[in-house]
Amino acid sequence: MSYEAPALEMRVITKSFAGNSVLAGVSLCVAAGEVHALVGENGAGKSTLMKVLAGVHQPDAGEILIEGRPVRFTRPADALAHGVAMIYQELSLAPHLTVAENIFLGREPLRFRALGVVDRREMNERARQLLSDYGFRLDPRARVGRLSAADRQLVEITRATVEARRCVVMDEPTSSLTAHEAEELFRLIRDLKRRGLAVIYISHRLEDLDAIADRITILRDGREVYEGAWGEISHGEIIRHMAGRELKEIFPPRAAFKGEALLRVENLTRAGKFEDITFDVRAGEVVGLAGLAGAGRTELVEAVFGAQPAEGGEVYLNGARLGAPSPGRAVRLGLGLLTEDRKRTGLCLNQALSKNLTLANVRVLVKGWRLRRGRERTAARDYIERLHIRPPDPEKTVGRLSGGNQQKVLLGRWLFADSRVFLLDEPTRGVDVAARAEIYRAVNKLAEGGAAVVMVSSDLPELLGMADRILIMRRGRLVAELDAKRTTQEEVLRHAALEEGEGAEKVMVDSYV
Amino acid sequence: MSDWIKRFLPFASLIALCVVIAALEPKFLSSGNLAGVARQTAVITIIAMGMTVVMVAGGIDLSVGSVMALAGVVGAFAMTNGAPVLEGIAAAVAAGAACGLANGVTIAALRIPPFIVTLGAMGVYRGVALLITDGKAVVGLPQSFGYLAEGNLFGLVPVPLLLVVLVALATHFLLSSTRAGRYCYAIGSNVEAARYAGVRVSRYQIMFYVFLGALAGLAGAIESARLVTGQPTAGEGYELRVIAAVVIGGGSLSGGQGSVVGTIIGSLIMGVLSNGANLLGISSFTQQIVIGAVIVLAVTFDEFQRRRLETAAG
Amino acid sequence: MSDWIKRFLPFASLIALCVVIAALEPKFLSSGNLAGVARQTAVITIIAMGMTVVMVAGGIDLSVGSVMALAGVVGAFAMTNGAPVLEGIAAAVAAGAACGLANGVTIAALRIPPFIVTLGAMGVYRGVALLITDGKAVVGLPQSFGYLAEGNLFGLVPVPLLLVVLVALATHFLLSSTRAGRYCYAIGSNVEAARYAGVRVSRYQIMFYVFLGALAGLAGAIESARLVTGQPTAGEGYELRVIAAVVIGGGSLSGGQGSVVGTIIGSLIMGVLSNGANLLGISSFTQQIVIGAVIVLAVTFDEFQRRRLETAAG
Amino acid sequence: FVAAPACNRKAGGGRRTIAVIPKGVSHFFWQSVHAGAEAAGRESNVEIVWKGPAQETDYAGQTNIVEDAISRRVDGIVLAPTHKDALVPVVERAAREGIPVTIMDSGIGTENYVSYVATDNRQGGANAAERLAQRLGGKGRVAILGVKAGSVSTDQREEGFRETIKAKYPDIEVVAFQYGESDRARSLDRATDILTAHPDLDGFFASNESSTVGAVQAIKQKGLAGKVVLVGFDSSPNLIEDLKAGAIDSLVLQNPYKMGYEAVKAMVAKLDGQTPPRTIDTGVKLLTKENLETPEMQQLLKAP
Ligand SMILES: Nc1ncnc2c1ncn2[C@@H]1O[C@H](COP(=O)(O)OP(=O)(O)OP(=O)(O)O)[C@@H](O)[C@H]1O
Ligand SMILES: Nc1ncnc2c1ncn2[C@@H]1O[C@H](COP(=O)(O)OP(=O)(O)OP(=O)(O)O)[C@@H](O)[C@H]1O
Ligand SMILES: [Mg+2]
Ligand SMILES: [Mg+2]
Repeated sequence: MSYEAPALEMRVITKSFAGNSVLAGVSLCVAAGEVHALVGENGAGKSTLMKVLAGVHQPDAGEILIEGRPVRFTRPADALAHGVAMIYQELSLAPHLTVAENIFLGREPLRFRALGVVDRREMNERARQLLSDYGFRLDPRARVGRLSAADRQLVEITRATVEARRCVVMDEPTSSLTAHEAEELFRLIRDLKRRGLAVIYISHRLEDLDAIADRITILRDGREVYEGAWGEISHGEIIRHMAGRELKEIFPPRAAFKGEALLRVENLTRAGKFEDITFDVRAGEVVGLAGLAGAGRTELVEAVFGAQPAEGGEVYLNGARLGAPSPGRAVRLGLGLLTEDRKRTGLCLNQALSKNLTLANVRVLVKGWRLRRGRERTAARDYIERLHIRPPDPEKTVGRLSGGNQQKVLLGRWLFADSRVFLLDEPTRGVDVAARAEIYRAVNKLAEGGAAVVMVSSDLPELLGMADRILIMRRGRLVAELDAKRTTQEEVLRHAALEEGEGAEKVMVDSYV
Repeated sequence: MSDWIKRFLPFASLIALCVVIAALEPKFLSSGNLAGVARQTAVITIIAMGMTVVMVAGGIDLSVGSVMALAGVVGAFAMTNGAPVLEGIAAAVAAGAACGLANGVTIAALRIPPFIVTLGAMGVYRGVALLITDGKAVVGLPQSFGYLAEGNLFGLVPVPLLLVVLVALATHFLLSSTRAGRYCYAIGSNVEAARYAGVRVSRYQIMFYVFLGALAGLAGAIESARLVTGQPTAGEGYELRVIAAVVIGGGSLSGGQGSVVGTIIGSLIMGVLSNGANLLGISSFTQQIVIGAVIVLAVTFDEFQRRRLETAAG
Repeated sequence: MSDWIKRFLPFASLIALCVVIAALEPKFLSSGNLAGVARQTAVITIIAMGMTVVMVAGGIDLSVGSVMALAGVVGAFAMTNGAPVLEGIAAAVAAGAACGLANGVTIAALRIPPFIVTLGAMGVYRGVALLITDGKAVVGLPQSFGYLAEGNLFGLVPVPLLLVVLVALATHFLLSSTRAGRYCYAIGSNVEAARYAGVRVSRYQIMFYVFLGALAGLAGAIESARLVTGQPTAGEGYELRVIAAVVIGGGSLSGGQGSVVGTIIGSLIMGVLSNGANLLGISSFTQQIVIGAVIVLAVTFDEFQRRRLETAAG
Repeated sequence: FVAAPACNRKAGGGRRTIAVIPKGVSHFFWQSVHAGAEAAGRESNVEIVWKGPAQETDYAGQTNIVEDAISRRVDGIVLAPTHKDALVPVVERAAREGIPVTIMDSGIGTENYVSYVATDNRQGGANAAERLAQRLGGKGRVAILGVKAGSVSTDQREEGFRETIKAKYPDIEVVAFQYGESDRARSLDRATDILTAHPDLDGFFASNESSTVGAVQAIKQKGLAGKVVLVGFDSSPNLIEDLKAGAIDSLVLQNPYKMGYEAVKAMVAKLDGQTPPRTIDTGVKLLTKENLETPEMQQLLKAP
């Protein structure tokens, strides 16, 4: 076989921000038609490396070669011009534009070239065609700002794949997706492969990578520590390379204990979103909430928390009715909601880590009128250590943390708040395996301490490993309740996806078996 | 049907306002008065068209009043030095565009907030206008120049109204149908997203400021034509009125929102209110109270209508 | 060391400015002149402290100039009706706080942009001030009232300077060391995130507008004392100067950013510039150009220093 | 040789400096005052520092300018106070610091000044009322286009006008009053609206230059030139044209050049140790088409 230059090569890239080294000489080589997995702990530098490739950041040293020829990307437009497109981890869409406008942003089909008139009909038509080809159920004319996180991720995927001619980088593209939609994505990736594109895929879900990856590069602390074919290395070894240590068990055992019903939801209804939802959660219990994207789980927990209105039904906390619900009231009564969308409803991105971490419970830091900043820092250090937040700097602006570390800060906020009832919506989105184990331990500790936990997750192994009971929602209704210890992923998925008069065969489950 | 209501909706409070005023003072509806309102609001509306574009893209320009004065003076000088009227107008537009270019380039190059750059520019352009005229109005302009402000096309349509319509159509076309318009909303909505998508953000930002500057220049020519003098002190405080027109019309200080129709309505609400109050002979003290209160009410009214419609339709 | 530089940095351009002016005109440094600068900037600085809080929380208030006038007039009326000076001042502060409360409640209840609400309020309060005084200044205030503006503590420290320092310390404490301060930055940075974290957003927003209103009231009392008259037309155009002070000091129109120290520097840069230009006898036309240009330069300078420091040290 | 004046208060040993602080800088009126002041300065070999606030009602800004003049230690201050009471403290401070102050144009509520050089504004308003009443034959409907709330000298003109009408001409009705905000375009808008609301208007009084410009422009645009009798205040080349063309009936003229000249002269006299007169009235004249060509009026108009 004659030597052929790889589609894309990055050579000894180094990059530092404000004197902190993030990438210390990383090389990466991807062939055409190959899916290259890029893995590493949170903050290892994966996103930064890819942003260098996409022209967002300029490397301090090192070079990029496309088909053997060195190139310089000083802005994203340059990378796009070379056919390199990227799905960003922190979704980067224009909320005021429509789905179609976002998909074609920068490459609008034109009608009168000289005037630069956008051919709207053509654009919508092509967007509709693409979305249906990809199996994404989205209206091209819908405003992106009103879409759920999952749907926005689909838009982002569509945009990048259309734009890519040589290489597409996917930075955790499935973090908001359920298995069903992820499967559509994998099909799409296989198709891109066939068309000879290089795909770089970043994920913390090793099961996903099993389905598509050809090669793997592992980063640790801004260095590459392993490179090889995907099949040559076991999950355990990957985790060891990532974390630099062995991981004993992902789902630690929890002392069985069940007390009073702390949270009781009765007939909660909001037309078109969820209907007639009744369940309760007892002290010491972890209840999982499963469903496909759009099943209404997020709407339900937000309504319980009072962040969204409910049209009927009641929520009882500790037996007392939670009238006129609002987040302020809920928090004071001991309810906490870890939101699904950390950018929109979670973090104050331009504020310091410590301020974000303590926001839901500033009260305990105050003595007299004065806020004890020492206490705040101590608390922040405590959670930074417990959750392995990197870099361990309480004053760091949260928006500058890596995605997974941002998620940990958000979780830390609710661990720090003295809540008794926790509603955790996708608590481990984008979190690496090792840190996930920490989070599970933390959740177990909460339950053992007498808290009630509702865990919404699209990651079924996580639900099965953590929950006592699993409630399943389908199209806004509670359709089943399963004992987590005695059920399987297939059974959960069957309940979640079953259409009236349809068999379970239609459900895509192969990514988990 | 519901689509029809949606199109009609932004007008609701403006129409309500007109009905109330007309009921109290029938002269409000006389064609002479309506033409007068068109003339009185033309300058603000034209600048507000450009401001809509800049604000949709997430920017702001406090220097428009000064640009208007400087451009008006430059155009007037051109005419007193013998240039024909059309060239004088062109000179004003060009001077405005040059100011806009300076603003845009400074904002894009220094990467400091447009608020600061244009705050500084406001002083600089005003100072230059005063300096080159020695603070005096430029007189001796050709009488035919007055046609730009006071003329009627076919003896019927006031020329400034025609200009407003043309500028509005152009701006609407720019914002809603062209690629630059898409980028404008994208930049104001999420500048990072626009950059990631390969949009040359700085280039477009500069273009938008130039567009606004040119329109401020045109407005300067009209304002000069109204009084047939170039005034270095014209347009003081206009920046607030222009920005108010955009915001009343649904624009936002944080970008990504705003429309030509909305801005026109915003400008007309303010113009009609002031005209109505004058016609009704409301004392100038009470007038300020009434206008202030009605602006808040009008926006609230529209906003509530919009919300109701949205929850109703989905 | 690097920490020390960081603390010192925001002053850099202000100090550079003072050095240049002092070199050109040594009288600038005379204690009389510096006290004069303190007096001249006191009113703007005090309102700007409140505006910092409101803008950090993502709001804006265009009505401050009108609130100041109305409060000054109310305080003056109280005194002409026999209230002692301290009660007169208290009346002004209370009137200001009441205006702030009205603004805050309207903004929180109607959920329309603060820009619109306070634009309307600007007209309403100004109109009320003019109406209750019939447009005339309120005279006949006790001479001792002048002490608030013209007095010196221990014959040395101008009273307004003392007030500025007290207000600044209180605001700094509020923003950096209280629960409300934490919430203020959180609300301005991401209002939804703050709400989801259990912050009672409306309540705090209202509180911030009341705080600003009260300070505008205090400023109104000082302005009245300076002139020993209650002026219904006081403070016109102050909103822009106050907002400019906040933005020059690092605040942002989109919230989440800003600090007391920054705002003070912003206000002083503008005050020193204008005083320096007066001392140097720069003509009022040239002065506008110089001040405009130097504002942009000063902010650019500070910004570039900051960026250099960030990439160098971290 | 020209002998240097016997003044050695200044370290530089140079000429005296007099700060002349007008209410505004952009009206023709103030430019004439400036010309008069400069002429007196040249005659007496003193340096004139001309510096005014941005707006005619910006008393806070004007206070700052006076304070800065004190800080600069000028030899004397000539001030046209934007407000009768507002400028009192700073004028008294100047007096305390040994800097004499001459007041011009508008009065001030303190005795601590050298001379008061001004037009009798109330009288000016009264003259305008007399003229308008005479032209209307003692009956009709008139409107006033004022300048700005809180502007003292123009308030006095408007009051003088109203008082005279009320006291002497019961058959004349003032049907509208609006402020032009000291802005020509705004004045034009307001005047247009007044003419729309009152199509049967007989007379118009505008109380300064910007108001007069707005009023005459509105009248011309409505085709009412000569039908609505307009009495204005102050002059500018364009207004003279309109007077000649008959769109303006008459203009109340002050003598701004003389005002600037006399104020500086009085200050120089004071600095030379003399005692200038306590008040100097610079007088008002009514300019009409008939007396336009008289030498007296031409003198007034040519001045700057
Ligand atoms: N703009 C920036 N300024 C300062 N530091 C940054 C910036 N961007 C990234 N970093 C730092 O670089 C490091 C690597 O971040 P990066 O986002 O590349 O991690 P990652 O491997 O993608 O992690 P995750 O799995 O959590 O997404 C982090 O410590 C982060 O704080
Ligand atoms: N594929 C879809 N088909 C129809 N409607 C959808 C679809 N996906 C989302 N939606 C709409 O979007 C709303 C919100 O979806 P969202 O994804 O937030 O719900 P969810 O159950 O919390 O899902 P997840 O948490 O898995 O993302 C749904 O109530 C539904 O109306
Ligand atoms: Mg990442
Ligand atoms: Mg969800």
